[in-house]
Amino acid sequence: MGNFIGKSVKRKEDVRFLTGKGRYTDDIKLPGMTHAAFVRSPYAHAKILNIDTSAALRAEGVVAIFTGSDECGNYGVPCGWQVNFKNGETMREPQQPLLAKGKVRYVGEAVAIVIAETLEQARDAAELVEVDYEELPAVTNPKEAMQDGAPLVHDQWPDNRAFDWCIGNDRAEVEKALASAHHVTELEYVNQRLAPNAIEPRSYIADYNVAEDKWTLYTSTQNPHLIRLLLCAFALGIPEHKVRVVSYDVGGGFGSKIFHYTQEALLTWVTKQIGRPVKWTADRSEAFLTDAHGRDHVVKAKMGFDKEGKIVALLADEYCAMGAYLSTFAPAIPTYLHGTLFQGLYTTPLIHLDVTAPFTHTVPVDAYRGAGRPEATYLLERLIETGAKEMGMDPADIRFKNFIPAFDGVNQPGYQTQVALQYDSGNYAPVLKRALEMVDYENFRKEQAEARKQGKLLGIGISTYIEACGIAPSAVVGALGARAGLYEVGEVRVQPTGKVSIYTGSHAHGQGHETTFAQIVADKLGISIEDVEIIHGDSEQSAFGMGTYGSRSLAVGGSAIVKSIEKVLEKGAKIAAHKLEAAVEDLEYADGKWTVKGTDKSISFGDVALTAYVPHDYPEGVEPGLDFSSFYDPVNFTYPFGAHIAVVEVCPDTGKVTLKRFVTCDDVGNVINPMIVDGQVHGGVVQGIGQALLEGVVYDENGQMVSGSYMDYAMPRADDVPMIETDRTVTPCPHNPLGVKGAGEAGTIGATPAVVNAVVDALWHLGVRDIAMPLTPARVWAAMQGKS
Amino acid sequence: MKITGEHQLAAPASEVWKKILDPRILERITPGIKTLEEKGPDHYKAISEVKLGPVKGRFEGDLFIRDKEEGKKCKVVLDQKSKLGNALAEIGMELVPVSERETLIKYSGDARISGMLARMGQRVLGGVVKTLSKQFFEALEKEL
Amino acid sequence: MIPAKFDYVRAGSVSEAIALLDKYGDEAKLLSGGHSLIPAMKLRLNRPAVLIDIGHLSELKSITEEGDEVVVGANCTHKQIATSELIASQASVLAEAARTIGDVQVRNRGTIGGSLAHADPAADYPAALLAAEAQIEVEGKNGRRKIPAADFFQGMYTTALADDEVVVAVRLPKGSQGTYEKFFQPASRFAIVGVAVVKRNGGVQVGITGASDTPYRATAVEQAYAEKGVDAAELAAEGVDMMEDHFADAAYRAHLAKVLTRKALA
Amino acid sequence: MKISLTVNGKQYAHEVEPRMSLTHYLREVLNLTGTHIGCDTSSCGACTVLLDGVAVKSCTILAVQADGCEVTTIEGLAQGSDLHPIQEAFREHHGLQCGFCTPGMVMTAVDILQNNPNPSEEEIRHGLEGNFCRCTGYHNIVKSIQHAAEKINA
Repeated sequence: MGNFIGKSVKRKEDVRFLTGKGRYTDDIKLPGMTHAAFVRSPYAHAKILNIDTSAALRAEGVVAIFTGSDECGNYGVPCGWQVNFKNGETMREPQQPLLAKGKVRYVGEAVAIVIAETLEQARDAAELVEVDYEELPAVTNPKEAMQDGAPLVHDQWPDNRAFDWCIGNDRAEVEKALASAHHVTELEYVNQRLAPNAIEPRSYIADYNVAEDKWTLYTSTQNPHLIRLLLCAFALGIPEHKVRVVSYDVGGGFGSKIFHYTQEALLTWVTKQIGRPVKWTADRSEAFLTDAHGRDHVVKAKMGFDKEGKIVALLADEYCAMGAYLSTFAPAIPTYLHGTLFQGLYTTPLIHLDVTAPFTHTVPVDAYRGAGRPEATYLLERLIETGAKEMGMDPADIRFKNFIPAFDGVNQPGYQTQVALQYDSGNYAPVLKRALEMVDYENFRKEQAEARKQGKLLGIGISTYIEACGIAPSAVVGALGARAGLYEVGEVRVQPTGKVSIYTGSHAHGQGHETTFAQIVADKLGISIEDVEIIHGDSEQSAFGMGTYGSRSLAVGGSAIVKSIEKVLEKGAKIAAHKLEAAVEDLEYADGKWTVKGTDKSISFGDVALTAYVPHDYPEGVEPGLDFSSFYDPVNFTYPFGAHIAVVEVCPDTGKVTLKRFVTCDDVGNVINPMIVDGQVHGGVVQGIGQALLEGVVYDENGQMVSGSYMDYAMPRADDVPMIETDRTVTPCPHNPLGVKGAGEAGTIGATPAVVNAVVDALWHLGVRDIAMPLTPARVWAAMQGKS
Repeated sequence: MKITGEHQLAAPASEVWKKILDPRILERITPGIKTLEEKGPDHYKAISEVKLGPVKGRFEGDLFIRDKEEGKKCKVVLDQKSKLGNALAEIGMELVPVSERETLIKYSGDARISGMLARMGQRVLGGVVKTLSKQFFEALEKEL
Repeated sequence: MIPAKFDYVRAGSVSEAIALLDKYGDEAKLLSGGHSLIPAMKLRLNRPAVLIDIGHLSELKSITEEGDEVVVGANCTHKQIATSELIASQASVLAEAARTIGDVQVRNRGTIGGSLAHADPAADYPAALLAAEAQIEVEGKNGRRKIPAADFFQGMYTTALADDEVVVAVRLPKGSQGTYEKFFQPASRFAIVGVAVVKRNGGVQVGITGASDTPYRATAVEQAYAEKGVDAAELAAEGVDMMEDHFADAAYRAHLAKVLTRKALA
Repeated sequence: MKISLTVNGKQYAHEVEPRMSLTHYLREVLNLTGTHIGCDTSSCGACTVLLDGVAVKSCTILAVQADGCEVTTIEGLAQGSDLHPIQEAFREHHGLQCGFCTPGMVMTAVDILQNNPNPSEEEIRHGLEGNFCRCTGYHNIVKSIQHAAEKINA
């Protein structure tokens, strides 16, 4: 209707960030605020024999010290998702204690918290806490954790298994199909553990107000309401209406700030004990040790083809690490957000995945950008690419051969996969066609052959992907094991002057909601974008909300706002009809006013709003005010898809990979702000490239993390990547009012296998078939020497 | 971390044996060791100060000599704690006479470090051990 | 991250710094740019009781010619060295190395004196100084002395600098024109291997950093060069124990030493 | 220890502990919270400010070292409500998402363009080697700096 949807409107939030006026949690100072420092385990696994805090308590400025033997040691943070064993038993769920009690189970686990007047004093005193440990053997690799005799993470579970799980068709049937397939491609690899590394480290301030008996928790979270619920109802058992959770500006999340962390609950407990506010902000070193990690799957997978290259069966066995405890979403990641994507874009008739999820002596593993879906895409795209090459087929052709035919979800039904989901709408061939065109695939092979003659190693790698996002339809995720529904709330408060305040339960930490949501509202109401304010991140302002993750904000949060706007317009029409002395049916709404059809009689949105709040001349039976809240619970996930192509050059002397080009054609449904969507894709792609080439958490044989700083954990820098060439097709989502699908994770999901496929392509003629991620120069060079 | 290596010394095995099992000498030649205080047979309280470029830390703990075979082999166990992290090294030493006046020391063992030291120091640990063992043998040579 | 407590003293001159070093002994550390020391102190890997700041001493900030030498003051920043015309024309191998250190901000602040005293085994300057046959000039209680680069670097983080000595300058023979080939460790930006080559009087001088616990002169390469030319690069790792980490094992480091040496010789 | 310095054109004098970093001084004492801390190892660049006109990592500089110096932070870049051309270009070309690395990126960009008014894409990327961004993939940051250069030179 209006002028904003589909336009690259500049972001409303930028000026405050560009002038240093953002309000991140660590920027907040409260009167009387104390500072916390943690005493952390130097061991991956040890008995705590004794903790002596006496010297620390005497240190300058110390307010209090707590350990696991204090009351807080009885509390723990919950897991939000339940997965059952194949035999129906409930998953094993250890309490994740606020402070370790009796035992530590990963390096960096907190054993004591020191509160002092200043941060310096807290740090100094923390060093004086003496802890006696008895070190025990540790296991950090998920496959090794399942071997007989592996050190136990929780003594009560003698095989380290948190759960096992499977999805898809009958295993025997899949195995049979593989046995009779024309060709079977098999890969064994590790989808390595990653540290999310939002550049803002996690930060919390808890403030208990004695007079009101109320808590405020300022937290760098992606979902303040969810944190409040988990904190109050599950972690501490305190009344929810007495707790306000605030999350203003957050410096990136990528999943790592979804979860309810022990420090949030612990600080909330501490502030009441000491009667003063208390702040803790992680150092980067602490972030490496305590932020939930991503990925960490050990995989064995087979894909069977017929002689035309059609996939006939897919079978995978995976060991997926959980870490020492179950983080908020952890069990869902290698299961419902992973196995359900094994159909990919292909018509594979038989699919089976077996997952074993062990505890390991590491920080918990949970959602990291893409969460389970990048791992699924990596598996599919490495297999199909390898299969094509082994059979001498073109990697692009084999994908076209296997694509699910187009369906729009309206005239044709959604596509029912072998792995529980029903896709909403899809048209897969055009994205790959477009990406191939952009990269000039036809000519590339000639260029590659020519380059090889000159001793240069060029490679091209394709990846196509689908993801399930817009998390999520409550009924579906409930059936899948979520312990809460995942709708979203959108409230539209029209002020008497016609200005509009929008309260959303989703949360922005880089995604630009203040702009995109305002575009939708301004567009639908036909008003100026300056007249719309988006408010998020405060549990006392928005009624409720589920936050932002799983590319859900626009599809679910945006749709909730649209629902409320519809209600505003419906009620506004009644008021307008009264003022214009016309019937509601005779009115039309455009450009911010109601007009009696065929006349020039009209009333503006602002005048209607004023009337609603000053109802002297008002329709009978209509309540004053113009304020609506809606809960939107989608009927299905949304299913964006796309094709990514990487072009690489491998240095024949050193094995160093240079990314020459990266091309994407994504389909995220309708687009509200192309500039922002492109930005999401750029960032996602580079994180995906990071996994392929640079990133990886490394533990030594004793469970010590040896990649725990930016000196040893490599991430992409500006000079590691080229410009990202993006394009789009549009296949609207048929089941939400905006027709949008979500774009936050797409880049990360598509990029990783494209890069690895490209490197392997460059070296295929040398006999290289696979290289372990990250593809460091040393590993690539070793592979070139036949040592991979 | 595995530690292995060998070093040839211009002294008979018996002399080398005597020197490296003399706590006063061991205290003097082991890089970083400040004091070795006898707590029991082949058991010492060790206080060391490691000073290596960016890292400087005081360590305290035990040093044990185990599995002694007079003049031939022994195992040194060093268990040290500090604010930077803890270190546990078990290193077997074997003296192989090369000639009457030359002895080859072969050593091999394992070192475990934890805490900040492990996280920040792992990348250089191999080099550190090399530098420290170089210093140890240079000091030992001076004693011979 | 917050360092442990310390006292801070600004030295008014090099001699004052030496007197202060003498006074505080082992408890003191010199501070110049601080880009090696402060991170270690923030992690509390080091906790000197006193920092003696010499960073502002202008007497150590100049780049000059003295006879056959280019003299680079210890307080010169990496950026100053990377952009000095004198160094570009008389000791380019040093500028080549300086250009690759850290990043823009680090080069704006970090100093050559600080870097040398710190002696990170993967630092870039040592390769260039070895190849240039430079001397490191230090001053202590007993006056000044010049230490040849080959004697200065003694091990990992270990130098010939005595506890009471200050690095005051680096002296490079004029004509130290050369190249520095570096293979970056992608996280720290230090060298996995860095090779500096200076060609002089028909011969070559090769310095290698990052590969081993101590930067070294690849003498085998230098000796074979006359006969074998660039193929002498094959000897770049000869007799040297290579370091290992999760970015590069020993075999790969040895390989890189050869590849980069070949490139630098060409 | 007593220090006095100029920050964004204003004179300040404070008693500080020698171990206080310049970042903490700016954030905690002067309440200039636009300068951020993202790491412990001088790697991420979120804390970049101009010290006597050149970009430095303020987390690796002690406040006492800055005694007598002139500091410019992100808060001092705009002239009143007029954004600096680099800030303007970042807004125009979507060079930021979560905004956390942004102040450091912008201050580094100032240094890059000071030294090289017409940098190539490669030179810009190289100039940003000391700054991490986890959101943008650098694409639009590079574009922003390219456009800022054009604007400044125009």
